[in-house]
Amino acid sequence: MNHTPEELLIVTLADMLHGDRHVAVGAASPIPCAAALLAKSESPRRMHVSILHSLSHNPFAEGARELFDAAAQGRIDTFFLGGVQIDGSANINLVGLGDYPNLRKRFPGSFGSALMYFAVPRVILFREEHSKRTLVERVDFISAPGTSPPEVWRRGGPKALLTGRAVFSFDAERARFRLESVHGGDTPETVAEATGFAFDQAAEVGETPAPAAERLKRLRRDIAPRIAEFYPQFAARVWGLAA
Amino acid sequence: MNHTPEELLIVTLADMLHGDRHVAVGAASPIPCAAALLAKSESPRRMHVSILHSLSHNPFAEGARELFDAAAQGRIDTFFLGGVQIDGSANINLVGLGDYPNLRKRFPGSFGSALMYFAVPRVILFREEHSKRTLVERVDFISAPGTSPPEVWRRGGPKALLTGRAVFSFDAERARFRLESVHGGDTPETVAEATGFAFDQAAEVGETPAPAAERLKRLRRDIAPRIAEFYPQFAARVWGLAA
Amino acid sequence: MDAFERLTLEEIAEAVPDGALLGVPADYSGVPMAATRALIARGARDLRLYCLPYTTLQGDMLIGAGCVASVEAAAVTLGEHGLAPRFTAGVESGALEMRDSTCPALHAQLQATEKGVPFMPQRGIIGSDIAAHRPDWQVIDSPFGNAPDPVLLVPAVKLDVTLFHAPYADRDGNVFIGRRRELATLVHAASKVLVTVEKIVDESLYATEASAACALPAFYVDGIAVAEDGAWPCGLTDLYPPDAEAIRAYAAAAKTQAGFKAYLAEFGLAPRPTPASQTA
Amino acid sequence: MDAFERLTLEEIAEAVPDGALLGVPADYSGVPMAATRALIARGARDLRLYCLPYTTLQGDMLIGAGCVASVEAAAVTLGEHGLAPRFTAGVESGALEMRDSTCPALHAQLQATEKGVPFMPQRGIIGSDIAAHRPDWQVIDSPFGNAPDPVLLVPAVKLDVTLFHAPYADRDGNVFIGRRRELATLVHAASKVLVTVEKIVDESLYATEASAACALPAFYVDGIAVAEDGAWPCGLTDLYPPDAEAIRAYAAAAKTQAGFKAYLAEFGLAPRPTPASQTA
Repeated sequence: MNHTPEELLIVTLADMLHGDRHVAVGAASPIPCAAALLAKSESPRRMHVSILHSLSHNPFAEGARELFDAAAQGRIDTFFLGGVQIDGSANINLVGLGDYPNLRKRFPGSFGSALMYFAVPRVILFREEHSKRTLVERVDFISAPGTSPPEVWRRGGPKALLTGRAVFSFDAERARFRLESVHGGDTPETVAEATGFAFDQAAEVGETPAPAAERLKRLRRDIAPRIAEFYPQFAARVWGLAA
Repeated sequence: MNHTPEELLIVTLADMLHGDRHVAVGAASPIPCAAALLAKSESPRRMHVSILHSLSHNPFAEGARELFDAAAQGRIDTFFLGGVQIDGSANINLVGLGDYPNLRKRFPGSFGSALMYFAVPRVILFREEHSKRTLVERVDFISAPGTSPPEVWRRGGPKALLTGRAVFSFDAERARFRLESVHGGDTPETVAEATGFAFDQAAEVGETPAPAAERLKRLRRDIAPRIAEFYPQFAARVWGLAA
Repeated sequence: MDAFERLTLEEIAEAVPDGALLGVPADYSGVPMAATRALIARGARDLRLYCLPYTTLQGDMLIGAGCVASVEAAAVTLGEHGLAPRFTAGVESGALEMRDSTCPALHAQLQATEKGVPFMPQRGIIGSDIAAHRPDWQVIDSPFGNAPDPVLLVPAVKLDVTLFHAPYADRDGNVFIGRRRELATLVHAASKVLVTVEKIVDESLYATEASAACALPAFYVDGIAVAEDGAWPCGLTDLYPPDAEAIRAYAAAAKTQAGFKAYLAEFGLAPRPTPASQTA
Repeated sequence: MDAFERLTLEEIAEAVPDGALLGVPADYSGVPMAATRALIARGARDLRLYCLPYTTLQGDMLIGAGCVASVEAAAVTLGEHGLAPRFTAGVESGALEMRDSTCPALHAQLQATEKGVPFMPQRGIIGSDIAAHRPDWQVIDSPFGNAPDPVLLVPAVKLDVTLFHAPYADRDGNVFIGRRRELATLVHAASKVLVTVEKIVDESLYATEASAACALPAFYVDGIAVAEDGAWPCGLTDLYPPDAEAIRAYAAAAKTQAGFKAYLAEFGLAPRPTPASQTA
């Protein structure tokens, strides 16, 4: 059964959420959102999915601070972060390009990353564009650091990086990514060529597993219509669902 | 027009509230509650009266912490405090008698006094019983201190002490009370005899002014029925209103 | 699979371990009296009560029944019905450890846990005997501003269990707490959250923005038991007022340990035979 | 005497002084767009925007119109409609001072004022370039616990004015904010609070416990103006969604200062002739 690139990313992310009790998904994140809903539908135990920019699926009742408080309390197991730049030590940059504060290119800003990256046990870095422009040796501005000295309080941090080409794990001790698998069409060599930072490689770098037919069916039947509620344009593009 | 002792206390307290924008009244306080409602009815500008133990007259919508936060923000102009003991430096004791923690007599506890006494610009001490048992030289336990060293943050504190026999003002510089007036039937001498601490005296200690007839009428007509909602037993006793 | 863990009152009582630091709501916040009787029935012991900010009947009964090792609170009282008799006796006899605090500090210590920080600054309190008897609190000079500015720091408190009673939960396990947001503070600071409710309703609290503002989200809650009149004889917001006669009867009976024992016996309960419950 | 101060939009704009540190809500919290246009109309200048935690159209328009000296925020963006063009141009040209922060720090600095304390501790952030560029923040070693534990302290921020839009107020001046409690934080930390509402309703928000949970109490509020569709083209909770087409039109027009000027002209408005509004 054929799958779209987005579907591969969704099931790959969903696999990273197994065992979670509570996954929170931020704004403008259709792929993490679909992954969380898929993982919830497959979870043998209760799993909460908080979709922060939905009125009805955002459980927080005390305003915007409650998300950060809940994360600080350790009540959110997995969160997704991206970056205009991500570097080889998993530092992320959401602020801009150039010599801060004299930026030549300004982006929106760091949002809550500077707490979430410390407080959430498992942060999954997700960036579809895999290029030397996005995956750099050293970010121009650290919105949130990938690692911290041992005396600094830190419950969690980056566990994996998923791009449109590959899956990396992250080793906080070594402060380095390790290539775990490449998506169909890529090889470790093409990935290395497209990556601006040096990384380790797993003993055997296989191909990122394609979604099983049954699972793909369930994704399209059960999850896609719900994504269409939150992300009509995405659902129209990937699944041809009417907005 | 005859007045009850309670009515004298109510109008005397009400006079202390003129100019306030926001008065908060705690639990089990029928006389301060009536005074606040009377002052509001006489105020030429908007005045908020928060009656903390009433569902409908307690404005706080964010739980019990909001009162203390609002006080810390300086949004409550006057608050009432009492004390099992009050001493000559305006220290108050709500905890017990004896050598803490080995108390021979335990009372409920300090509640929020240890913040409110610092944060509210004008705290009025109110204790009907005026005796050497309640007005002591030195409290056995300081629930909240009457004065603080200059480097300690303190927006407000005790401004007056009203008892069943007299009105005192408080001078924070000298950390001493000053007798301002005595209620009908008492003299500065009988008050001094009943007081366990030394105090200053105003140049002329007059009699606490009796309520004017018009004002007493308004109190009985407009305020008493509302007090009967919150404090039926008090209203029945003082005004003969059916509970 | 239910959307939430449905428990019985007995299971609630079992889920509060002996020795737990237990979050206790004030009388305006949904006092879990049915669950409190279940705790006495199971013979809970060595509970450490952390009251936000005070307790009435619940604390006094647990103390009289011998379930309590210590109390941290801004007050323990039966309010208009007078002093809390078993508490008063316990303190005066020296059998009960009382950690005197004050409302804003009790809030702040839980808020620290709510925010995941090791301490919170708090104004006031300096110069009181409350502070003088709290070696676990510290005063620092604020590093901001130029003038000396002593500020009290109170450390984060993490509760083992928070237990309260609420009007209702919905089928997803969201609990109505309305404007009693101090319950949310008790919840955010607790490792385990147990709730009793009058009933379970069909309509989601998130059906409207207005009702969403009344919700405690399900993801905080470990288990819910239905207990009709579960706050009795305390009141429950605008649903039922305190049963003044029943509380007066308690206040009168509990003046002595023998009277308290007789009161418990009416519920088929008996106090634990511990020193704290032996005080006259 | 009305129970509250009724204002017009023009009076609201007058009540925000030039140079004010202005509390700015996020796009989920009731963006006061009608009042923002009134601010531009009155030629407000040197506003310092403190965003909780980010701003969209409101901040970008004020920047483009030359009303803004600085922005403190976790982000400025038009969300799905792309970068905020006047903000981006202002930063890239160096005309606009941007104080980069992060959501929890923006909350914490207001919470400090809410609690009347000089600072708040905050986890995370250490090691980021956000912290590196904030000399007003400090790291101390926590005085609690035995191991070294560096903690960030952020100082209290007191806003001069908080201004937001809400679904309604009642006749007593209580304002419906529902679960948008970050608006309460903005309010608690402000010297002056100005609100625009869709309408004034007769029934008190305190009529039921459920609606009381949605209230911002009147005693915080200095003035209220009625402004129907007052958040447009932003959305207002469940009352109306953002007007995607209108925001897209803004995003396209504001790509250049000339286009922005033409956009303003449609409302009979013009930008102030300041350096920040001159950037292409």
